[in-house]
Amino acid sequence: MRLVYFAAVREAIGIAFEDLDLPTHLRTIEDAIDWLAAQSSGHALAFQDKARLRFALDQEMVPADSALGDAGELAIFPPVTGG
Amino acid sequence: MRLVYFAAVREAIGIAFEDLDLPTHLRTIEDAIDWLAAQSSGHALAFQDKARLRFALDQEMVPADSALGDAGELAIFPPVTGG
Amino acid sequence: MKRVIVSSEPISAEVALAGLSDLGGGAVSSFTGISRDDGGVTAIELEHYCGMTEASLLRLIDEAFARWALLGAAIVHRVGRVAVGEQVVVVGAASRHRADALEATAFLIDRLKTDAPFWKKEHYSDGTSVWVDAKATDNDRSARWT
Amino acid sequence: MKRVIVSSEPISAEVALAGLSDLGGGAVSSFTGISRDDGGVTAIELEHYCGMTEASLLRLIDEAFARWALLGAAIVHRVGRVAVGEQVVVVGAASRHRADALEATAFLIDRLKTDAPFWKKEHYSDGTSVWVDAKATDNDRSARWT
Repeated sequence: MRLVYFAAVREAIGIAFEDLDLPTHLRTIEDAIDWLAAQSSGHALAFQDKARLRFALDQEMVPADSALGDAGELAIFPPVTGG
Repeated sequence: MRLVYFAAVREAIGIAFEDLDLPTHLRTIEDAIDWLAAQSSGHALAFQDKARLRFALDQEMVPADSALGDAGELAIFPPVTGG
Repeated sequence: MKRVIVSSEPISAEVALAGLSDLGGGAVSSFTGISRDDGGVTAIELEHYCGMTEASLLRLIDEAFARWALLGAAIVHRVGRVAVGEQVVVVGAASRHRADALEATAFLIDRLKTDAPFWKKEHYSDGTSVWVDAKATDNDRSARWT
Repeated sequence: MKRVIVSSEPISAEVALAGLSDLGGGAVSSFTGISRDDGGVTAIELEHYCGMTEASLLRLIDEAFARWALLGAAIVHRVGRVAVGEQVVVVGAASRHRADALEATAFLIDRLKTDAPFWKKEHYSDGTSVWVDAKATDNDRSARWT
């Protein structure tokens, strides 16, 4: 799956995206976040305040308890601040 | 007092304004309208539907029961339709 | 910045709103009213109460400044004969935050429709013309702000 | 007419709104957001989710068309580095009657603030920079439309 990061999340992790094989037992976005947080100190820092994370699965905004299903792209970012 | 007319009221009366000495017993705008309606068939036509008349005393919109006081200019017109 | 213009020449939103973007605020909102081709209308004619018009428009702007945190506001209104497709009115407001500009813009056009001394006549392709009736919906929208 | 533009070059309200006045409607409403000089900000930087951005803006326009009787709508959003005083976003809507254009304009900017994938960083004169926090008031305003 392609993981895409934006804004402060991208800066904390240090990369804009990465392609990872997530363990198949991860069911929801929350599961994926917990697993990703253990991958590096950057990921841990980026995901430490889970209430401030927002998500898009295949470019659709979805809540944290959404199932990953067979999505190809998970984006993780802070609340948007455009306009 | 200067009487000023606009739009359909002006067209019915046939003039844009006139300077008249109103009888001193006329107290309110309504009194003045009733008196003016008797001055000509044009005035009668212009003022026949009193519910559709609006007024400004010295260029301030006011209700029909307002006292004429010592105002110098009474404008009589249909509801406004700008914009 | 407060701008009121009553013009018998064609008006332009660009000119009407010029400067509102440069007041240090983050928000500029505007509304433009355009003469419509309704059922054979070829032109409209706008009569106004010269003298009272500018004062009543400026009062609307003053009231908007009292109700919202505005940096600037403008009302530009056309009078006389206006061809279909031409701009009849432009209102605009500038503020630091968008809620003020958006609400002030709606206020200015809603209240202008019921409070400013303009009267509109429609001219038709068959040579006839008729004074436009005031709309109940305009009174309803204006009353929201009182 | 539906127009969505995401631009790394300076944008202009005139260009963003071009054509909205010529759709036969009587009403064009717009909102322009401008980069503000807040406490030493010299520029902002807008990151976005390329690919999702355009789709999410077009979806907002589609939703506005479903809710109001619109003849046209436009959203033009700047990305990349934006100097203080430059336009960040322009939204506009055209309709026959003014309520539709006014409400659709407020809807488009309110929902854009919470639904479109843009992130804003402020750069200060001392060389530091900070990501802007989302505002609770933006969530409140956006929730009015759901």
